Amino acid sequence: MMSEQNSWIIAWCNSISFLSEIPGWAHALLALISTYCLVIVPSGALMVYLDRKISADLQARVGPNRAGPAGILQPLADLLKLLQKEATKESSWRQNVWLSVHTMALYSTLAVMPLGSMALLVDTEMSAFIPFWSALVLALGTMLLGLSQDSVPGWFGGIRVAAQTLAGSFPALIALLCVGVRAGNFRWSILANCQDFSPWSWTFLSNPFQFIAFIVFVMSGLVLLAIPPLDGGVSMSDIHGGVSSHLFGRRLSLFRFGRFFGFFFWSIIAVVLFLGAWKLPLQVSEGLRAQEAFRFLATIELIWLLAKTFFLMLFITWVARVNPRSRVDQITDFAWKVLSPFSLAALVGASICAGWKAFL
Amino acid sequence: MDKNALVSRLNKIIPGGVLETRRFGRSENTSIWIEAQAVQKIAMALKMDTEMKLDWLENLSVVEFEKVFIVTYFLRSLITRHSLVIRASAVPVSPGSEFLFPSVRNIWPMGLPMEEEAEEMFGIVFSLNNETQFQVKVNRLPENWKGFPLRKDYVFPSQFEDITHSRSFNKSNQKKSSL
Amino acid sequence: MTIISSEPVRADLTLWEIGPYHSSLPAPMRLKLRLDGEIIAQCEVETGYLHRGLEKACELHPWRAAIAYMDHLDPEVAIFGELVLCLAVEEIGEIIVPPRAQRIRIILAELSRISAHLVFMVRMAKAVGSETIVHYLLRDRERILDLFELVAGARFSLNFLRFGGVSADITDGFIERVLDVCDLIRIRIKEYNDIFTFNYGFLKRSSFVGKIDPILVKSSGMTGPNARASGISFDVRKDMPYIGYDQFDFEIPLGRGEGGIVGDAHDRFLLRLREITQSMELLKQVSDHVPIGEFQNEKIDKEYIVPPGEAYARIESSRGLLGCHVVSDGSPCPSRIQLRTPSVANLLAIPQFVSGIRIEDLPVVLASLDLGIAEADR
Amino acid sequence: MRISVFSNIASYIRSVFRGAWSIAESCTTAFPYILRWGELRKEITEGYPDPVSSKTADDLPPRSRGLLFNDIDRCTGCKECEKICPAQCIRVEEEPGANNSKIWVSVYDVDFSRCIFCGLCVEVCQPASLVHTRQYEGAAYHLTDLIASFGRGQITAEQRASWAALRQMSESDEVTL
Repeated sequence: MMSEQNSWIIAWCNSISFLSEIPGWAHALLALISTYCLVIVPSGALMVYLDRKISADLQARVGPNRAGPAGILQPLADLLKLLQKEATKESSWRQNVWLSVHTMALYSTLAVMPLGSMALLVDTEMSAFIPFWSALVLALGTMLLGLSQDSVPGWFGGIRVAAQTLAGSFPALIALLCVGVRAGNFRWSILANCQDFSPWSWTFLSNPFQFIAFIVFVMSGLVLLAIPPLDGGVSMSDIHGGVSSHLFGRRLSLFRFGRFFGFFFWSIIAVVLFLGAWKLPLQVSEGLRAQEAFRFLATIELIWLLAKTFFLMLFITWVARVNPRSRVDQITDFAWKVLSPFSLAALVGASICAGWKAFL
Repeated sequence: MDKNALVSRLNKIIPGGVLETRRFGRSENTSIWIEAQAVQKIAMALKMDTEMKLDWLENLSVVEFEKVFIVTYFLRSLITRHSLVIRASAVPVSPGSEFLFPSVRNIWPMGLPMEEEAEEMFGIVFSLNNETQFQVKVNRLPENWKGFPLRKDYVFPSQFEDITHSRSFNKSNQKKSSL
Repeated sequence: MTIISSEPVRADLTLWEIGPYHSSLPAPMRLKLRLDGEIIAQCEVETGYLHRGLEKACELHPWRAAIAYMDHLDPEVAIFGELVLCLAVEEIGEIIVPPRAQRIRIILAELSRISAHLVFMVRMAKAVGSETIVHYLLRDRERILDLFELVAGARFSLNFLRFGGVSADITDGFIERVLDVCDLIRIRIKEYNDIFTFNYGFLKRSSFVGKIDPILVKSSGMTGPNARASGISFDVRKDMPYIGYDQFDFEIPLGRGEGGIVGDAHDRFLLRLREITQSMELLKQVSDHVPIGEFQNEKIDKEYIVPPGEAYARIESSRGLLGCHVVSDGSPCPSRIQLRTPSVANLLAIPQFVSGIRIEDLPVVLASLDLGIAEADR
Repeated sequence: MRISVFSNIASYIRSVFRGAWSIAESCTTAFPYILRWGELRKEITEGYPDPVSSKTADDLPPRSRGLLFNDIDRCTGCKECEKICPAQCIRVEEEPGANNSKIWVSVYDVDFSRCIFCGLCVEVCQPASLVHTRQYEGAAYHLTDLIASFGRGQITAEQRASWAALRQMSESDEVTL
């Protein structure tokens, strides 16, 4: 399964002499670890910094400016601060269960994350559905965390997160079907290959129904994972943070990282499905592939993909900073009564379009 | 607005309730001094009065003046825009002790917080049915605070070490339910 | 003050105690909620956590120091506390305040009202989780605080009014700066409206939420913007004019129920927004009529002793009717200063109208009441 | 409170678009702040303390009330400030000085941890020795650091005796004159 697709790590390994002889499972493990350490964590740090700096600009303030030049080391300072905090109370077994579920959800998604044509570890017919499983497990972990606390805010937070996740997953799945109808498959490579570098060839502009599907997919992802601006489940002020109200230090940083990771992978998937994936202009990727410059190809594909992802994330952050937070019942109402009908309409329309093209 | 007519009307309903009529301070307002035991009846009469319709207890002020406690009710009508000041005085049985005073919280519900504050600060127990029950609710002061701070003969404690700073919600609630 | 609604307690309800310090509370207070699911079935309010013994402290200090204490009655809007004490003392001593001082007082009071309403909008924005508008509002309130600093030397605790006038004359160009600030805020209000007031999310959060009935307003004695949003037209500035409010032409806005129904949280928000506009209108009128002359009654010097007597003064603070009953026995210190503060009535009304709303709306409802616990507890 | 969107398709579509439009309007209103477009959007919070903000002590308004300073040479030790202070943060101790016109202010402490900067003490100060400076940075690590002492210090018993003698001498001089 991963013989061909993990070629990018083999390409890197071969340049280092003592790594060239290691077996295939070690290659896969190395690929996961390096993805985590070199892509996810730096993206998290960069995104935290950009989020803080741009919302500071938006809100007519200075933003972080003490740690390093222009506050560039602020994410590191945040992390160090959180890590050195003392535990306020003993962790219960319930919290440990949550911790294991949360960690599982975090790392299981890594393998299916599409990070470029060279970096597809798992590329099956059903690849595009696997992140849903991870998102649901992440939400389940969050709910368990809320219920594990012996306090009313925790219970309410857990129940609200569960309600939001249920409400958000239906339109998200339907919106995913719309893309599948266009591409004819749910394999990452095929989903990406039906688009090109030019924005006019991207899925979300191919017809109006795909555009609706894109909007619905992004927003239902926000509902599903409780990401601002639709984060009523975890951040309402009446339960002051809800599930995270009793977390501290390392656990809080893990929880926050889990939330960032959900946001991040959902944005990557949205970019891959709707916003032209990692497609480079002017046959660059074919040319590099012909010259067997796999390392260079993997790098620029990743950078182009991440650039689009960050743009999408910052756009959502901008909307979240300006607009008020909705109540949870309003969010679930929105998901069931607005996103779901629109996603169904988009599916019908996208199917008709696909059928029309087949007849032509 | 004819204050004399009002006083005569009040005298008709509650004979001997009104003691005298005076200017309030240097203002235009009239203040009516009434008998302390007749406060509830006069309050009801003023609220029901067809001409005045004093439906709003704007303020309840307690002043200690030469060891006499003067309770002043600033009344106002939202319908007729009339205003009136009625006052009654009371003297504690022994200095430093609580004493009873008729409450008007069933006539003007907005008087409840003001009466509770006066209870705590002056040791005047506002009661609805004149029952002897010297239980002052503690809300502002610490639970084991001694004395009534706004009285003139109040002496500040020399040391604050034994005074608790925490209050349990349930405890104050129990006191409430006992009343 | 402990307020308990009269309905019997059901055993199957979730008990949740909030406070005294909680992110959804505007100030230290304690709520004991009985929840039916996420709906509040019963609510108890307990306050008293900010009691500082202000009335006693005033009795222990000279008359002039009492003004400094009245600054801290409600630290956000210090001028109203000073003003009500000065009015009461001036009534006792029959002090004539020069017209210039009257106008300066009106200017400061209306500026305070604007700044208090801006802070109210900040609280509202925080309650619904809108972060950006908070910074814009606080930035513009800073302009008003700059004006206070220019005229009084402090930003919050002004200690500027004196019996019989004000402590210092306004500086040159102050009135022009006031008008500049008014123009600036008038431009900004359009921005606030675009970002926040007419935002659909905010409308959904605040309209139809926490409706206060006019009957409840009357029975609890609520005054100020909260009462006016429910349709009770009562404003001390109109009904019992003081410091020359009757010489100016301004309107008292009433709740119209544009977002939802009359008397809901959004109505209270809109009403305060309109009051800001009215205050700026008033400031514009006052600034044309600041006469030249003395700013302090010359008879009132540092050795002034308030004669024996008593008086009761009322003003319209940003939260409602603020009353002050002052008794003097001719000694250097006040004999009694009793305060009637508007937030007490608002607190009294809370348990009677929050039952039936969702707990997610509780922060919005509490913020829309503009509770000043500092002045309620004193 | 609930969005009753299914009651009418048209109103449903209208409310969805109204919501989307208002949110888009909110976002576009705030967007120029990112790029600092226009005069009204240039103003941002000032950095403090590093870099020291554009407002220095000299930029403060003329009446601003900073930390107190007492010029002890002009102070007469009349204790008016101590009497009026609402926070009771001023402590004055004085003794008769070397001659009758001069009073030795041995202790003049201002406890800035209690001071509320109301300015009443400066107002009552007859010789105008007590003034508000423009200094506003008063943070300290210990409470005791916040007590500013302006007094001349306690005098010894010998000094007290010698000054009493001096006073008597000047008194007798006056009598003789």
